[in-house]
Amino acid sequence: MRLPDKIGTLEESISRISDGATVMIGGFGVPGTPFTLIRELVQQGPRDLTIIKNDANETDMGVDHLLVSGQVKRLITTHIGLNPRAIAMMNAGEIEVEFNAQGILAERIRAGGSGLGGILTDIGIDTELASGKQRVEVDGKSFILESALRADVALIHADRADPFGNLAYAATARNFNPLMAMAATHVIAEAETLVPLGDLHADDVHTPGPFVDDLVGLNELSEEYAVVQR
Amino acid sequence: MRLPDKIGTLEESISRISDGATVMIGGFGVPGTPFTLIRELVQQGPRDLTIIKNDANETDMGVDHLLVSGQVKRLITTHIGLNPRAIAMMNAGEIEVEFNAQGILAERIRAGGSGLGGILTDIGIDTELASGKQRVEVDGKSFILESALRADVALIHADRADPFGNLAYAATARNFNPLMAMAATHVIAEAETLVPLGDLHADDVHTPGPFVDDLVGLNELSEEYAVVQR
Amino acid sequence: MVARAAREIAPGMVVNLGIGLPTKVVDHLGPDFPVCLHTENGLAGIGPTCTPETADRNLIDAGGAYVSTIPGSAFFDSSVSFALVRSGRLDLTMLGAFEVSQNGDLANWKIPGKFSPGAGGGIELAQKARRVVVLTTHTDRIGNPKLKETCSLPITARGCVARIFTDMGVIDVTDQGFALVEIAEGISLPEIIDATGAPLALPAGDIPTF
Amino acid sequence: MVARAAREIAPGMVVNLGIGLPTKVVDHLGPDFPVCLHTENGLAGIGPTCTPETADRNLIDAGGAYVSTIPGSAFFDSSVSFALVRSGRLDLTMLGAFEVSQNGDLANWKIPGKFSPGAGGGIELAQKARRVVVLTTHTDRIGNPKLKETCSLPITARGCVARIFTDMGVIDVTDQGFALVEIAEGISLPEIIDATGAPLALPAGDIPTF
Repeated sequence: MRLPDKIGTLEESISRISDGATVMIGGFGVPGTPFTLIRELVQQGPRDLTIIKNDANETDMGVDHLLVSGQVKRLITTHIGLNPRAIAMMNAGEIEVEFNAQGILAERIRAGGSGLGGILTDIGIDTELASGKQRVEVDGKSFILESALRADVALIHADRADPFGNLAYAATARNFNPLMAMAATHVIAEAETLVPLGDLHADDVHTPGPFVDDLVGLNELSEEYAVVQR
Repeated sequence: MRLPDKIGTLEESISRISDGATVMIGGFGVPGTPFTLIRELVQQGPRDLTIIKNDANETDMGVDHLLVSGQVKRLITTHIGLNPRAIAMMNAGEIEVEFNAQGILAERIRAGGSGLGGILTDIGIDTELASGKQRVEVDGKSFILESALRADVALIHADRADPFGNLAYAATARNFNPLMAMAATHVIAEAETLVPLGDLHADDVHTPGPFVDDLVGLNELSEEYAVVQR
Repeated sequence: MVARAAREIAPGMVVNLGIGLPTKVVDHLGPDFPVCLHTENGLAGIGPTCTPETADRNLIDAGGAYVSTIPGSAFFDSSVSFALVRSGRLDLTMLGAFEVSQNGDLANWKIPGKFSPGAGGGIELAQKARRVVVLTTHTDRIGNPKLKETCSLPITARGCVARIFTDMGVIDVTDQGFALVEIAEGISLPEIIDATGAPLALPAGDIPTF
Repeated sequence: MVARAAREIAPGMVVNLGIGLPTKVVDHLGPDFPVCLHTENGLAGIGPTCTPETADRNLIDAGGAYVSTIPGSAFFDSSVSFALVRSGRLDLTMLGAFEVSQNGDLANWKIPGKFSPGAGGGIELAQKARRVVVLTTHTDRIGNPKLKETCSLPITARGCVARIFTDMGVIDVTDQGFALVEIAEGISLPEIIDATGAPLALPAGDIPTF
């Protein structure tokens, strides 16, 4: 026995995303955002996408390219304060935006990735984020039912990966990546470094290979990955 | 700034467990079972305990000592087939046993450790494990509401730990440990090796220090930790 | 039967082999066969079974057998392990059975009054693996059929079983009930029909043997 | 005010300092002070802020500032990060505010029609930290009180605020409403009462200054 190989090409991997697809995209700000996969998604141009991402990146970065190209119909997110274009498009009704409390977005994705039907929480129960959501009583206490989120495709950025798709993330670039890597029908990961099978210690794998479908090695990192100069 | 130190003594740590307490115990079979903490719990002798553990270990090991000493009132578990005493005591009504599907026990503990009110699942919906549990409809599909589990104290076995309580587990000794380490009011971890702050790489920590209250280093490993000869 | 069951594993699959069977089925896969074996206590990429001398005290499978890793193995906690199962990433599981009904219900976790150690991870494997096959003797110790019209024992999961490998044959569970696919060498058609507790559809033409 | 707020941090605490404030509050803690700073994008044990030259492109806090680690820091994913917050492991958070009501309601995430970037992790911090203190100017830019009888803006969480640090004073939220604890040097009692949009209980005896 040996473990299967999942190394593919950028073009072919992204070609699985069709019009109307729901796409999860890892990252919190720059760290962990799969800029190369996003660029290819802009290149191939499928439309009416529902994007699930913590934030909308910043002007001229990542998700912003998808907004410019008009490929986004709906954005499920937690905070878009660093992208004026996203806010303007939301206010103009050019995109639908659904806001979640950040940890609840994480839990909804994790629930989807864990085959759960949903989770119960009291987070945001005093806010408009709770409006319209089903309530469930447990032991006399009222909770909001938050549905599980799954996607057709997840785009993941890893620091290191082996050919089976075991992934390791660096520092705060982990964020939503391991959760999204569990929650999509098809999971595509870009990795800064591809290492041979066995180079990632079995105790130190962050996303186990069985969750990953396609793996793309990055030959070089574009400017978008660099430290942001403010 | 430096990170706080949590190294304590075995006696004092376990003395926090009083009669009637709910205690989570890590481990799946031998790997990950905190045998030293359990021995001290037998030594100190609090009674009417509710024990939450994947299994009941085997004769003369771990949880079995708590059964012999009559300290267990209730056992929340997934499978006790390797401990004839646990089965006999259950059948004789000397302990209450609540069975869970294994992954659902894991999720209920994780839900408790994540501050959720519960989770929705269809696991076991055709079985008696579902009987008496609240049903919740989501988009026309019926789910079982599984409540979150928390404990007064969690007993954790780690391979390595630093003084702040960052923990790393070895191989399949991980199992329920990182979940239980999130889900108790007071978390006590025994570690085979105590390493200086900074020796565990920040990317490779399995349980972050903020979850851990007391840390006990193991000077030597008793026979219980060894490979089981069958 | 084990050798025949091993052919159920296609290249690239993620497979959980249930308690006891892994080593035997695995022996029939070549050293270069691409497959990932999963065990629910937290490992993807199970390697060969160990002797007491080579065993790592921290490295067991869900049945308690000491196993090893291979290049690319990964450890994870129990929640991730079952997330993998429930979210559809487990392509195949091979389970034992007390009874299988003709609509694919599986009973393998409890015999009221006799055997009730708890279900462990069995319910999730049966309910959520993308394909569930059963390996079992065709009849119980006293000769009663294990393949039945309906299960008399408590159910593990309904309608989950796709195929059954027994010492007498390979039987699919179809919308019309049990259908014989192959028959074991040395077993006659009347014998297997007689040992099956529900109607058994026969294939058109010759019945392959194994 | 920041120096005074820093004294709110007790040895051994796990603290989340909200966006912007960390570096300033942290400057008032000694190098040997035992505390764990948490940032919700996945780090416990924040170290000193970096310059563009020393920055690690993968290592930011939730406000996007490039930070560093210290011995014993740990990274984790977003679900674990908020599990820590929601399960009661966050001892203290210091947040900004648009408005605080006399029963401790906090409004700091949305101004309808003007400012609606989403709440990020703010709701969970406000609702679930064991102690929530607010750092804010006492009034808004045009002099209107931020401490009010009731909030007019959308609420982040109800009854969550325990204490408020402003440029004018330290105010506790009690069962009877706002209570002055300390007053800033150079501020008179009439001034702070006038700048507060709800009754302000005064301590018995002298009012400490800071």
